[in-house]
Amino acid sequence: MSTAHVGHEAALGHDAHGDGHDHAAHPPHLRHHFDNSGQQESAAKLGMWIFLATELLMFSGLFLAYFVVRSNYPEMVLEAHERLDKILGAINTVVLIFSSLTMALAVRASQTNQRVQARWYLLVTILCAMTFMVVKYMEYSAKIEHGTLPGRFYAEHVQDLAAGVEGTLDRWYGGYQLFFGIYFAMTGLHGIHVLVGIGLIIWIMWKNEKGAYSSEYYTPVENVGLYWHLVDLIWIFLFPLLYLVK
Amino acid sequence: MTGLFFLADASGKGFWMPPAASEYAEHVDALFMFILVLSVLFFVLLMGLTGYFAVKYKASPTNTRSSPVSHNFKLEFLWSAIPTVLLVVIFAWGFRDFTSLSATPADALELRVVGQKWNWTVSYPKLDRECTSNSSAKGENVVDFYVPVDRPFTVQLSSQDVLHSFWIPAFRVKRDAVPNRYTGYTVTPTRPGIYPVFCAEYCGDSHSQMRGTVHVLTKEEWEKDFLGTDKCKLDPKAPDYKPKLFAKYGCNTCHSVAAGRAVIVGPGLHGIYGKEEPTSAGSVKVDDDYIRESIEYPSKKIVTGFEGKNMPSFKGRVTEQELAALIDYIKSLQ
Amino acid sequence: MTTTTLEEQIHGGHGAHPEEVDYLRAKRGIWSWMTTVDHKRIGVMYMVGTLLGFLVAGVLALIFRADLMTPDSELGRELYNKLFTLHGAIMVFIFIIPAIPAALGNFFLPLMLGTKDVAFPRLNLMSFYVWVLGLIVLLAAIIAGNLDTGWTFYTPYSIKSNADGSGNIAPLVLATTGAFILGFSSILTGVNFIVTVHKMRAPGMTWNRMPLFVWASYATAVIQVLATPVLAITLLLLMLENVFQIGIFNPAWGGDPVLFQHFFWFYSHPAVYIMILPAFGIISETISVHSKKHIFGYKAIALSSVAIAIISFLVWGHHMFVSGQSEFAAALFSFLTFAVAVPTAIKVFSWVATLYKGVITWNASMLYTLTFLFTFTIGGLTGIFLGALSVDIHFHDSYFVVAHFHYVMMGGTVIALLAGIHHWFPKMFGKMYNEGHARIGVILVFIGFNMTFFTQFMLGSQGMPRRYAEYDPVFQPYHVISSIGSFILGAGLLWTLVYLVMALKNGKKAPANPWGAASLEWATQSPPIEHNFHETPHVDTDPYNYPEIDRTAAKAHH
Amino acid sequence: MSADAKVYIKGRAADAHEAHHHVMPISTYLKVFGALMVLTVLTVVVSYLDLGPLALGVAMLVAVIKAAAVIGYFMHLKFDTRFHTFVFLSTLLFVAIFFTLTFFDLKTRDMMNQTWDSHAYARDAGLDQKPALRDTRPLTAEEIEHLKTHGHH
Repeated sequence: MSTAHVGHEAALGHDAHGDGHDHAAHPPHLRHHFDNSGQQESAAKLGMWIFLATELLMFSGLFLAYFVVRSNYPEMVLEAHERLDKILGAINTVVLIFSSLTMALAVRASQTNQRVQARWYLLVTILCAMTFMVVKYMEYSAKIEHGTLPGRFYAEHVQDLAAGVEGTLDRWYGGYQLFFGIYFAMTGLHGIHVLVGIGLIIWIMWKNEKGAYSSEYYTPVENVGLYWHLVDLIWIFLFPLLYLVK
Repeated sequence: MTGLFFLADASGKGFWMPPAASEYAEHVDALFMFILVLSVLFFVLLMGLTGYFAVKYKASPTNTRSSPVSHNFKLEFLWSAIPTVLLVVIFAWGFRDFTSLSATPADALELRVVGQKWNWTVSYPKLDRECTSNSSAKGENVVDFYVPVDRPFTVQLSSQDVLHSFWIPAFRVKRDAVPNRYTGYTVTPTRPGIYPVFCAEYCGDSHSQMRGTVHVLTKEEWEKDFLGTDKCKLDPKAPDYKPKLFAKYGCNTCHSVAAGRAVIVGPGLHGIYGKEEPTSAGSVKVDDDYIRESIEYPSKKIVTGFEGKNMPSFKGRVTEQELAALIDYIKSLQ
Repeated sequence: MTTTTLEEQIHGGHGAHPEEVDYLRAKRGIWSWMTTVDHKRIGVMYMVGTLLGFLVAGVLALIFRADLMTPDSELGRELYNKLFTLHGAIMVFIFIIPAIPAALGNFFLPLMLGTKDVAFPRLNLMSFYVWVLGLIVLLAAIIAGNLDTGWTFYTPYSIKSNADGSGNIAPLVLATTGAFILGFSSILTGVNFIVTVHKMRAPGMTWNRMPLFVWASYATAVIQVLATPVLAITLLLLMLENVFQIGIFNPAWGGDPVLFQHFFWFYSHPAVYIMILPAFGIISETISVHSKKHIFGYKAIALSSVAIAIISFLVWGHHMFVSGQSEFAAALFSFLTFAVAVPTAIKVFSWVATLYKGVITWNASMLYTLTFLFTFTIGGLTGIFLGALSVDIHFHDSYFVVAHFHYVMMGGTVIALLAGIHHWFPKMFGKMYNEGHARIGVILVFIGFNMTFFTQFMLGSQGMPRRYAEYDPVFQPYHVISSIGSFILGAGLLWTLVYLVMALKNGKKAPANPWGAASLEWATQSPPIEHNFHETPHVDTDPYNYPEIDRTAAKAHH
Repeated sequence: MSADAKVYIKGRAADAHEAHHHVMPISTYLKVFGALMVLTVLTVVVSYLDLGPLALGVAMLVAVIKAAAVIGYFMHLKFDTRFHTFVFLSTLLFVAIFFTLTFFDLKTRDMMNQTWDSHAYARDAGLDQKPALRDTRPLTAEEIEHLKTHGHH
């Protein structure tokens, strides 16, 4: 086990836990401390599911914070989320679910030994993920410009044409900084997970190009797939709670 | 068994706890004694067995074979069921006494206690009294307040900045003071005397200096020494009412009033009325409105150079009449 | 490839192999240690690291224990607040959570399961480096200045940024990042252990033939995996509170500090079971081995570990009885707290029953185990006072609580760690320590510990609040006794370090199985070879069948 | 236990390739994707109707169905060893514990006080306008007026 592996994985942060891709005795991917590839694969899969459990629990803290703020200040949350762009949110949801589909097809392709097909599916997944981030960037820049930001950065310009009033809300008078604190925490943390996902998929694509994966050995592709589906899963709950719910 | 009697008697004389000075304290001591006796029984039983087995079955030329017994369902069932039953009893007893803290009889004396980084203020809303803390020789900020014996009083807690906790060990009562919320309890003192009060929730540098003393007075003392006198009372007509009011809310601990506008924590106030002051929201004329707003929302327009001083808001503590008096006082500092 | 049965391997039957090169000498040089993926070396590195943390935090405790001998504070209140915060943070995040699982757990889990290594060896090394990174970031927070919030970081005091954005938030943000990273190391260890226990047991080792230390480590790993992520999000939200003032926990902007306490204790109560469950595992091993008697109630102890792991997630509200939490929720948490006390009681009774009719050798490990029974029982019983609602109102945030959790954490986890170190020292380093020296250590630690912390029960019940730099002179006699006790305890622990390091250099060569134990880690040489076993061991009995057990009467009982 | 069985999984001898690879036809993936798209459109449309308190329930229901689809088919949980489903569901159990006990506290705060209602007390003492609570509710008419005259940028 050369040191390159250690540094390489540490740099990636939490990598896919199927780390069985070095070159011990026959078959090439089997690590020395496992008796056979069946045991190694099921170990890697279980490790990944447990890691997904920790991700779920981490995001559950954010969802609880959202529900607490919502139960303490219901009208404020309902009014504040009018300022979110439903259309951009919907587009992002479609893009992310589509990338989830292409990721699943990529795993299927590498399961059935079709390395070229896997490459294209992975490429489409990465492109969708990047579109997601671009749309997110557009949303965030719109918010920065309107001043609907968390905490003391909140200074929203109000133009209520009906009441013929104009002025700046800040957190002393009727500001919605609490909601946007939660909004940026949730979507920000989710965005970081999307970026890490993009990094992982690029790593998988690179390994796939070097011919590491086949129907004999595709655990890393499957584990990165599981991670990506979890990221999509969290967005499936984030989107209605933040953007839609009246 | 003599050990148990010793334990029971000792706690009476305050070996374990300060002598009980409230009804609630008597209930707590009773449950405490019940758990203590059970714990000592279990502990002596367990340690006796452990010591006895360790000595009796010590490895030796004669003792080289160990028993094959590795489980005994009846024993294991017993030593699970008995503790469970005892624990449920302890829970029920504890819960019953705990609820008495929340039951407020109609004739209860109302006390409003406000915690602030590092002193307590105890006020009697119905009697228009407010006891403020004064610092002792050792630098402790001690608030002396007075309650009649054998009459329930309700403590209504709130905090101006961080978490504090109003703990009276002699009454065995404690509750956190949480900013922007009202928490509290009701307790009935049963023994006249003077008992210490501590802040029990860590609140920063001088957490250990945030003290108080509760004076439990007999019926006559309460009528004569408290209601009769003007303890903790501020007489608006007295000539030095305004400076006393200024001190009552602790303004003097941060703002100087003498000429030269020395800076203690916040800006000096001598001669500022009518002047233009540079603030975080542009330059502002110091008029009645600005003084009122700075008392209620200190962080809105902070005089430049005093950011981060974190003056607490007095919104809701200073009455309208007191606000007017404070404004006149600052106006008079020429 | 014939698999010799456990019996033959233990007693050096014909299958015994000549001494191969052990894991310590298999590779040479610092670089081989820094890039090792051998679970044994990672365990040793963790042990050295965590014990260093213990030493530093212990010295801090002695410093402010000395200051507390007088009612006024010579250190000054601000420095005292910083010292007790560091003592708490280093002890909890750096020492006691990784100590047993990552040091002894990493070393002995694969050995006890009869496998070559943990499921993800490189992830194991990564968890060590994540721990080191977290340590460095926490040290940076200490250097950055006024971290005086206590290890609990209660808001709004831990929100150091003021309304206008000024305020020194660097120490707080660094400390929370450090704890965040250390939590990550804990998650990686947890994931590794769960997968190892599920997927890599030796042939024939069913769940009921696993040693109880493995059961305890499995339950600990489950808690680590399920609780630590919530700590991660709590610390992240606290960071956002300080940097952007989002206001969720800050009452000035509509937040709720009690909500922060819910978030914090949802992790921190299961965390105290992360600390104590591995200690239970060690005690189950040592008490059975050194009394040469099958552990009493194997199934009860194993299942109670898992039961504790689950129920520990239901009880966190008992830290908040006086915090302004709803009284009905307090009642529910108090009831559930008593539910979690029952499995712990079952364990203690089973251990005492194990001593019955045993062949007990009074070596250092057994003496520490008996000390554990003494101190942990006091810790457990005083927990009942704190679980009862009415009594806790008086005891909360007083020295009674300080005494309780030191009796459980130090009297429990640290004494069990010492019992484990003395039990497995020959296997880990291949050297025997001097039993006479060890006995002095046990006596010093026992006297020092009880003197220090038993007086604090009375301090607390008399009305001495926690975290007080200066106190009423009426409490001084208790504090003087407690401080003297802490110096004796410090001396005892230092002495233990000295004679163990001496034994490393010139201790006698340790045999494969000095205590005549029956679990798999003793079936290989001391210290073990890099791949642990010459051939995969085959298990056909549970790990508590000692030759001393009187089989003749056995038929009648089974 | 045959002596020469080299391979053991969880203490039982097993053949070399224990884990069989489950492969779904592409059509299943596309059907699941279609269902997800329909549900997404549905939840967006429903959000425009004014359902009041029901809105949260409906949105959550749709989200759970979508999540089940992703987990079951895309993540293969339906065809995977049952232990992985157990891990996933027990995680949800602990998330539920965290939510329910915290909300139990939030919803029953200050309920035990028999006669003393802290909110009533606060109201007649004129203290109910706590700075924080007042901040986060929408603007009143006179505040808008104040903004117009003093509108500060």
